[in-house]
Amino acid sequence: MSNLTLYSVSFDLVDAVLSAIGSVLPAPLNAWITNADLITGLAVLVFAALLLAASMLNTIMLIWWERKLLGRFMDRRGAMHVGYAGLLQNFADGFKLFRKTTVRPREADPLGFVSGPTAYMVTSMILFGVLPISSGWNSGALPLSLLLALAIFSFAPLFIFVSAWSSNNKYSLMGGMRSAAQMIAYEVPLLLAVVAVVIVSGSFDLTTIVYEQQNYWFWGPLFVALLVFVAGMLAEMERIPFDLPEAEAELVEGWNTEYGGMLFAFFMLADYLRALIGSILVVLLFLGGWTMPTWVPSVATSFPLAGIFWFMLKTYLVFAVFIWIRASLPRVRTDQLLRVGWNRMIPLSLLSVFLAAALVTVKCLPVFGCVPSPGI
Amino acid sequence: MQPEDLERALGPALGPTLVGVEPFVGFAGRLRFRREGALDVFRAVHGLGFAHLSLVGGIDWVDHREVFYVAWSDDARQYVLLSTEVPANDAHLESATPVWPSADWHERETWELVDISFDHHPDLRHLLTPDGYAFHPLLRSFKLHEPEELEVKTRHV
Amino acid sequence: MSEMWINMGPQHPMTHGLWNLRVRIDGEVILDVDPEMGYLHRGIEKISEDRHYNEVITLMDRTCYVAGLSWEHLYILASEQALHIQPPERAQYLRVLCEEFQRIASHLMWYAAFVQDIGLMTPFLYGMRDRDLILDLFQSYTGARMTYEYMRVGGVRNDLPPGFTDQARKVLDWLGPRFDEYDRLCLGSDIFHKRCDNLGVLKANDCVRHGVTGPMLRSAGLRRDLRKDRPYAVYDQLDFEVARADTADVTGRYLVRMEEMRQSIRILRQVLDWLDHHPGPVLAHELPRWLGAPYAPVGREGYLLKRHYPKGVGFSSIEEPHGEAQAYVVNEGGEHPYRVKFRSPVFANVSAARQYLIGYRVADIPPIMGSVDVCVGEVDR
Amino acid sequence: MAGQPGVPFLEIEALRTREFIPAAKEALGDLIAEKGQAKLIRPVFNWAGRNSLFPLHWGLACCAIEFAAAFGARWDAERFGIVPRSTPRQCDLMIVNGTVTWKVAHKLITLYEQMPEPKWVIAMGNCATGGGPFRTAYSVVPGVDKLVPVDVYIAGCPPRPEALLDGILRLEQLIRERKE
Repeated sequence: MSNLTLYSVSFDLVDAVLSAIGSVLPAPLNAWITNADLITGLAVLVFAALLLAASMLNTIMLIWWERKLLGRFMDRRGAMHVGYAGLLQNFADGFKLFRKTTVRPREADPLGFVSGPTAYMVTSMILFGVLPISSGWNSGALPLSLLLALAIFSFAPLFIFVSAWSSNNKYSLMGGMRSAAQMIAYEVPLLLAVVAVVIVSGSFDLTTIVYEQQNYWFWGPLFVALLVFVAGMLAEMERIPFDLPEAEAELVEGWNTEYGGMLFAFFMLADYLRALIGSILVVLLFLGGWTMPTWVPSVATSFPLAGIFWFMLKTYLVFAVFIWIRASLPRVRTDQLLRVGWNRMIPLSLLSVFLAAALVTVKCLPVFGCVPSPGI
Repeated sequence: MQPEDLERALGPALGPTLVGVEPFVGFAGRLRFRREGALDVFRAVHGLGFAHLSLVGGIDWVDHREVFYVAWSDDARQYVLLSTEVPANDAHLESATPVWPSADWHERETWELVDISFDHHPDLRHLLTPDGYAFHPLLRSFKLHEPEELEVKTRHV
Repeated sequence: MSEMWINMGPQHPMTHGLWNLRVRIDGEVILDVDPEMGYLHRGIEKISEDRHYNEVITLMDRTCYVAGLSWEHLYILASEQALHIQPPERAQYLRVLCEEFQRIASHLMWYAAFVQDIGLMTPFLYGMRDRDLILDLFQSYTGARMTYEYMRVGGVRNDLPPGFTDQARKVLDWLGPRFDEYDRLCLGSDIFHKRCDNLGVLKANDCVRHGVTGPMLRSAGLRRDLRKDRPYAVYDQLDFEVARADTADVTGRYLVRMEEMRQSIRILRQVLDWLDHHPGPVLAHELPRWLGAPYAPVGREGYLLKRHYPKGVGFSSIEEPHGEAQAYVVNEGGEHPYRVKFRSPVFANVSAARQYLIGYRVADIPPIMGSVDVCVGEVDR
Repeated sequence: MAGQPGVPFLEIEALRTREFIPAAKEALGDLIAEKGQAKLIRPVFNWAGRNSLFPLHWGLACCAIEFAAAFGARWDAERFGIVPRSTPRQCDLMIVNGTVTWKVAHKLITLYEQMPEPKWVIAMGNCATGGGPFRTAYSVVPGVDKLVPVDVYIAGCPPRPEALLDGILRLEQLIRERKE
């Protein structure tokens, strides 16, 4: 059963349902309803719905994971009274925010105020169609899926700035300014770190990149690139130590000061969607995706949906590292952040590109035994 | 430093401005002066090493008001208490801010609470009470609400 | 972005209380600041004039709500001088015990709030957790977590419960290593140094000019501590060092407060040893019944008669956790103090805000104001 | 067809005008109110609302310290889903934790008005309830209920963190029993 794919699952589901309906209908209707085109069309819709539901569920679980783990780091327990171990807490928060009045300040720009958060969340959700979760569990083979993912990922500062600007609040404005500056500054090292991965794997396709890691994961040979990527990702995700756009201490809530109700829920959700995407990208690019090393006994990798299991486990562990960082590091200042971004991160990422090129040239990985570099 | 030392050091320079120096427990002395030469007194006391002004306060003695200053000297490890009297109907005094910048907020507070005005203060605004607050609560004539009276007043608000 | 004014407060996560910092900024750089106080002005000095000497103690706890016992001590020292009363020695040791525990508790509260200001959230929980241990001790002999009403004119209300000193030693044993842990969490982090070094610099000279006291002054290199310079209670019989740093910046203030907590532990061990071996009365014998009542009387009926004490003026000055606090109590012979005037250290420290804020960035305001340790209750009174 | 009576819920003509959205809202609202809300939707939202109370993160006076202690490691109010938010736009609950002075009164009212509905107020401690020991003072509002409607009063000076948590749980009880 390991050749299950998301599309096959949704196709089978639609097929089964439509056949069941068709079997009780008269012949001409039966033929129409079990038409292959109709099934394909509906399967695509179900596929999208499943993807959306899974990504939302994972995002909400990620918030729960953060609250519980952060609580443990702080010597307390986190949410625990709503649902088992607080599992339903975030659903309660979501429903409540859904019901709250959305207040739009009189001086705020109506178009930007509403469209900013919406676009922010929509662009974050689109990414889930691009990222492969396991072999076959994505929307199909996109030869440039990595580029597409990063391109969509870097839309965010625009929408944050739009919503910050249209809130007509000084704190929001400063938060938006900081956010734009920060994300643009860290976009460059992030992409350069990805270039290192691309050089070694020889592909822009995330699925190919994962399969290139079957012999050795990239975190070892491309350690510098991993560091740069994680730091850049932290800045893109606006998490501590780089959460200055929403620095609570000085900018109240940063660019979402004026947002409440559903629009605030959009922001919150999109933040964690991006956190989830960031963790997924780290897993895909550096930690072997859904593949496991060969020394892992095959019983652990051959059960149904093993790929997804290991993939999600890795993702949550990567996010646990982000939470750990959040629990133990203070926040840096804007100018320091930008200085580090331009002065340290870019040279480091260039170094990582250089190292990757050297690795490919000598076709040899000294640390991990001389495994021939694939794909070259 | 003893009260006699203070008197010896300050007396000739200040002349009639200095009313007298009395002993005060734990202090170098309690120095009374006339308000006309206040700034000279501040300069002279500051010159003796009392560089750190801790406290400015006012007391309403109904017929007159008293302003007192507490300053600390790091060399003598001692406080000195300065006090002067201003008449109630003409309560103003030279500000100590040119000598001790730390007097700024203390004088603002004294002005709004005890109604003693400080001449040449750089920024005499309300500090603790709201802007435009017309009363001076620490005057003896200002009565607090009685609890019973408050009950009646607020019951129907 | 052109210049603009922003209001940080009265409801702002930076303020830790109810005040407003008006800031004029150009981009992220601070051009001018104007602290606006008074949002918590409760007229404590005026209410005190309407209250009995022992009833004022109730207000003292609420004047500075993170260092209630220190303020009680301050007021008690001044009123005892005004009323010419001498407390027994054991009461004085108990007061020192209170004050030093209160210093640790207050500094822990500061630590919790300050490190949260620079974005590190975990220490908030650690600080509150360890502070609760001290509050438990307070609760065991005063009955309250925050508002104690423990000291009395002429002594303290009651003696320690049995087994208190052992429990207190256990808490001190726990706290000592925790401070090292805090240091590792903060000083071990490069980002902490990046954020706090050379920030909010206020040199010793400016500190003195603007009346700044306490850890801010000591971080500028001056070894000034009223417990040493002008010993009150029994501090002259105790052995401790004055914490000091030379950097005059936020890191310096952090170091000074951490060292002060360690010195407080040292003092507390001596005090606990003394208390173990010197039982005795905790309230002066020669008090009249109305002042010596062990519990604060309820209602005003008991005080209808005028009592007459010889007139006097009392002044006290103690090293409160935030700095140098002073009280000036005028006794005109009535049952109420004629005038009570307090000097709050934070009042002066905040009034110098222009000196240590201008020229830094907006993001620096929370760490700098956090290192000042603003307690609005005692500023506004 | 246009304007013909008998089309359910909506006049077709309205589709072409700007009245479409309000009309659709009203129709959908009626539909939900008739069928679903009483049985399904309202209990869900009620459950969500009472289990996720975000209080405003501010400190007035002494009680603010106990308010902070309630979020400390020992009491950990986050167990009940209570997370303080710094901006009133994201809050459901204003905990008035301390003495309210006349100087801050209008700011308190502004903050209350900035909070989106539905919102609740807890008067924490004696000062917020009735002025406390400062009741007679010239600058103190004798009870915050003179300014904003209060749902739960918590006695104590200051109330212990347990009392605060109890007050919030009582508020949850109130929300549960609320009839609209």
